[in-house]
Amino acid sequence: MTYIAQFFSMMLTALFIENIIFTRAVGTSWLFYLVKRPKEIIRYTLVLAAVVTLSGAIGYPVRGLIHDTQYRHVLVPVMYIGILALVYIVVYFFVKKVLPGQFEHFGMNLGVGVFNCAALGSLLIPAGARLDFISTIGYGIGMSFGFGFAVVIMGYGLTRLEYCHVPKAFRGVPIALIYLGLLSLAFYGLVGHQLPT
Amino acid sequence: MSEIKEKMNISESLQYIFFKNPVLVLGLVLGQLAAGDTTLQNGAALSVTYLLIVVPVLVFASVIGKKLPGWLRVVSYTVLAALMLVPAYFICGSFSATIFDSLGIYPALLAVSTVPVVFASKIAEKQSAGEAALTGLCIGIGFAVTALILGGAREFFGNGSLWGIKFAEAVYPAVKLPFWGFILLGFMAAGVSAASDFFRKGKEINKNEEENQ
Amino acid sequence: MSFFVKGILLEQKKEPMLTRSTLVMRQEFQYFDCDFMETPIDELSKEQIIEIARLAEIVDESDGKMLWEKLEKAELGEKGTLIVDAIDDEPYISSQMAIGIHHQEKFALGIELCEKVLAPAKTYIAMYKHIFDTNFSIPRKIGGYKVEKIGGRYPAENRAYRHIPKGRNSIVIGSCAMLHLARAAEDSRKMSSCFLTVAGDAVSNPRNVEVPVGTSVEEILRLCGLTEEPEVIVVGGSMTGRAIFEPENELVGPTTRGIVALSRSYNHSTYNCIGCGRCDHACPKALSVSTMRKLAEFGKFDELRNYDAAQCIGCGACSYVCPARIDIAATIIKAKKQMELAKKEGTL
Amino acid sequence: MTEKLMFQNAPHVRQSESVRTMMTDVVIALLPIYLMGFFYYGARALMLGLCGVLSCVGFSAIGSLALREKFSFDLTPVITGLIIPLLMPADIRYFVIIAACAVAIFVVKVPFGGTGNNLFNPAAVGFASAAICWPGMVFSYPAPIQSLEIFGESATKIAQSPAYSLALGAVPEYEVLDMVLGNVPGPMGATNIFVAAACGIFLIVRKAVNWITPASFIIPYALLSAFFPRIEASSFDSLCYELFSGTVIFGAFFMLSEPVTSPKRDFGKFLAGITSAAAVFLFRYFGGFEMGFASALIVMNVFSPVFDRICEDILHVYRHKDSLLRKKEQNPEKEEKKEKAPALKIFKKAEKKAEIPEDEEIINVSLINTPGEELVPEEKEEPFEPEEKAEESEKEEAVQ
Repeated sequence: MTYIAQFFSMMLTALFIENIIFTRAVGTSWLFYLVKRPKEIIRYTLVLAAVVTLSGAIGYPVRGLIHDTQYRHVLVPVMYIGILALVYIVVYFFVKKVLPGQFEHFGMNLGVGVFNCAALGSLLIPAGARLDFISTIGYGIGMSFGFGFAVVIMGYGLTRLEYCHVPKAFRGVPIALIYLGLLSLAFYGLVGHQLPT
Repeated sequence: MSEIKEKMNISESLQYIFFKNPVLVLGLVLGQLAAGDTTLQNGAALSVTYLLIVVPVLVFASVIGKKLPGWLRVVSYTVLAALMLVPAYFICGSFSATIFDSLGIYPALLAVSTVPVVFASKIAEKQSAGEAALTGLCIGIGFAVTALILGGAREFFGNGSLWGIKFAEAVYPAVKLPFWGFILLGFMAAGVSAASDFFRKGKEINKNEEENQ
Repeated sequence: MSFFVKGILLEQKKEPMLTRSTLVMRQEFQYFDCDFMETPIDELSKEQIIEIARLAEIVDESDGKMLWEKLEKAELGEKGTLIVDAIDDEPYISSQMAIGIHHQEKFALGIELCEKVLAPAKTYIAMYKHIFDTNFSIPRKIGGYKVEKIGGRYPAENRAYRHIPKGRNSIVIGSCAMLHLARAAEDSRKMSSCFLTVAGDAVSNPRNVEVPVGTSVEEILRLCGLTEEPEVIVVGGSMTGRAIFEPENELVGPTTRGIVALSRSYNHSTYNCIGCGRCDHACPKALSVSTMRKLAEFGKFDELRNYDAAQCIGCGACSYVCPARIDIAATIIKAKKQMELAKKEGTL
Repeated sequence: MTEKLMFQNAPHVRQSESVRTMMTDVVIALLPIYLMGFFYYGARALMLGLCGVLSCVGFSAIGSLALREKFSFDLTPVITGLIIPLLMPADIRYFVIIAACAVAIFVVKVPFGGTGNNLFNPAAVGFASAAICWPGMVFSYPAPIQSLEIFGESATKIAQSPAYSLALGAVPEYEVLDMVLGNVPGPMGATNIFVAAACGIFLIVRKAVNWITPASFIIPYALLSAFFPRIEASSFDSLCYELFSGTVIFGAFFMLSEPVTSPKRDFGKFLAGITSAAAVFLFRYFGGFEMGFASALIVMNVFSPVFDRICEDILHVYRHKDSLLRKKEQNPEKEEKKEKAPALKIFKKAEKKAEIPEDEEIINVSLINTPGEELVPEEKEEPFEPEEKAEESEKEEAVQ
């Protein structure tokens, strides 16, 4: 029983309080890519969640071995990218064979959908915090849905931005960055201290 | 953007330093800069890692990338980028022993940022190896310029020191936090877009003069 | 009134014009001749009355249509209602009400003739109730016809006629048309004049005026006298009229309700919209006005269609209420015209 | 007669009240709170207010110069400049106020386009950024009833504010009457609840603030704090402590009801009030800092267009009710499929946006130039050719 409670508490913290975008600024370029394609948000968040749980589960035992060596700063990311590559190939052929309808929606974007900072961030941060198995998975899933939540909020904001007289120099990327900065300022108030990256 | 190219007759890839700066104008590698780039050392380490990742991946893409089937292409770029992390790790290690604690996971995220995948598949595959290397170099320099300016500013205002040497007393300690990274990046991006508009208008004016004469 | 729809309360400033008698401009009257000239008025048949209206070319000032066409086409059922439109809900303007108050016998005669043609089950005169600054009360009956006081906020006109029972058809005829019909029937006079109010703080003695159709605005203003140089001259109602530049070649027609000469135009605001939401409150059609203005300003026409811009009646209540003095109604109406243009060209 | 005629848009009579009169009402409502600050903390409170106002107005002047637009003097920077010092302790240093005002103007107002376009409440962002930067200074309060010297360091006993002890779960040791009257260590203006509420009601009477926002925020917040007390006290005590500590009452009347960032419709304001009450309660319950109110407010500003959208959909049904009813009579079963009120999702608008051809002469606010697309003009099919096409291109290469 405590596992499920631990799982959900980790998931909720990762979803709202320690949101991957607002408090750690991980995966923002992928966020900007998705904000302009509102139809694909749910699909890519689910892909993200699936990939993170799969590679988190595979990576957990391997991580246990190497997270005390002297070169852990390099080995852990390389190991996780390797696992991500394996998982990508599995997911690629799984989607191609089992649900071809979805496949042409993805086209080649599946690669970008899997290999992005949000996915790797959701794997590395629990590894850095040395969480046990259940909370690693919970944290990973929470982070992916937190990413979706952040994209939805940014979507609201940026549709509203179209009706402001933004000065010419600030149009486009700059104003979206400032908006994202103000939002993460608000969520920072929730956390209160700088999170260990 | 293409009209900039002939007007200023610089080669296509040189724009990636300023006019199509990967971070400020195209909005590609933002998270790592906003959160990771809090000191000059971090900025230098990130830009070295980034340079070491982008150039080989683009060269690899232009040489071999075209031949591989679609799905293998993306995987190969990312794995190569991951492998390039190892030399970057040793170079950054030479800066200072505690560099990795303050950097955390952000140099590793550079390998997976959208740049290798997007640039490689859209640009490098259509270019020759030399051109791809030049484009990679320019992207790396563009990133490095932004990272160093941001890191230096934040370190100076954050804890009043530059490259670890203390000058003054910390003016605004919160600049080291991620949200201030976003806001400062936003203002820098606005500066770049204003400057490029100003520069392009200048270019257009003397272009019209040439036509009138 | 439903919870959402509010409209606005305006101080009507109708005072000196309403109580003063109508000033008639010197004009020579044209007459028409028809075969049944000598039959007394109360034996005129239905066709004869329509014939009189046609010969006298009477134009109904409430909607600009010819009176005889309206009478001919209108076939009220057994429970039809005839409504005499004397609602002047815009400030300064009281041309229709003045008819009901100063020319009561001819007005009643006109209504009687119309009743003979249409044989409605019920007739009443609609007048706007919320006039606080007049020192006399609106009569309960005019010439035997009940006066129904239309209450509520501006714009009362479109709300009053929206309550016409859908099932049975009913007809709205302007009060000036009634007067012209009475004159045509009595001394077979053609409709050569129209009633309008000359008002505004730049006019020396503002009053209701009867002027021949086609006189220029400058002549009318000289008739009533100007205390100072007006900055703005408005033709039509004070809420829905339009400002004009050359008063000498601006001609007056039967449907112009009034001329307002203002000494000082309201100061053009430099404030941005602060989003206080008062225009959303004031809109009688319950439209989301503040968002529509932004959409119109940024030219996003298909989203404007989603916000039902077509239902805007251009009453100007939102611009009246806006503290930042932004011309909201003008922007939305302009965008509506562009939308219709785009729809015609098929781009939308 | 004709040379002086000017053009003027349709309604030629206008209401006498203007933005300036509304803003002066808010400024007048803020001044008594400064008098209370003066009463408790001496002349330093007034000097802080003056410094806030001058820096805000100066920065907005610089901002409009930078944007090369005419500087229209409306009172919104003055109001931001008045609110920020009220949230800070009375012995704060001056550069903290100037930094907060700089952030409030340069980061929130100027990049978004001036007074009417800011998407966040400038006072809340200014205070939040200063609080995060110098938590030590901003959250340590001097004891009241002492006149601090205007300039220079004030080495006075730094006391704990009731909000801080609530965050730790301890019952604050001040009794409720003191908290209402304000002689309790806390932010300079936000502790005297009685005066703040009185000024708020003055604003409501003057119609500068809609009565729905404060009411729909305070009542649910009181209920929440009564049912989920953070401290072991009777629910009524917990209600009083929660309500009168921190900047809840002051914020409800002055910061939450700021017209620019709150929803436009009454029902939207009602929804915003309730969700803000829940958000503030959650932020104070779980939050790290004491400033739960300011950061919860920034998050809620994101959702005000959503509440407007909900009201718009309800009104859409109300506007088309007769056509909907008529359709329901003619064909009750087919009706649901065909005539559907625009879906609640805000993204319905965003999707439609994509298809409109970007023609030039309408003001074209280009949103974010997406990574990847900017480099190469978007080919018709996927950004990268799907796998099958890759084989054909290889075949073609093989053929050449």
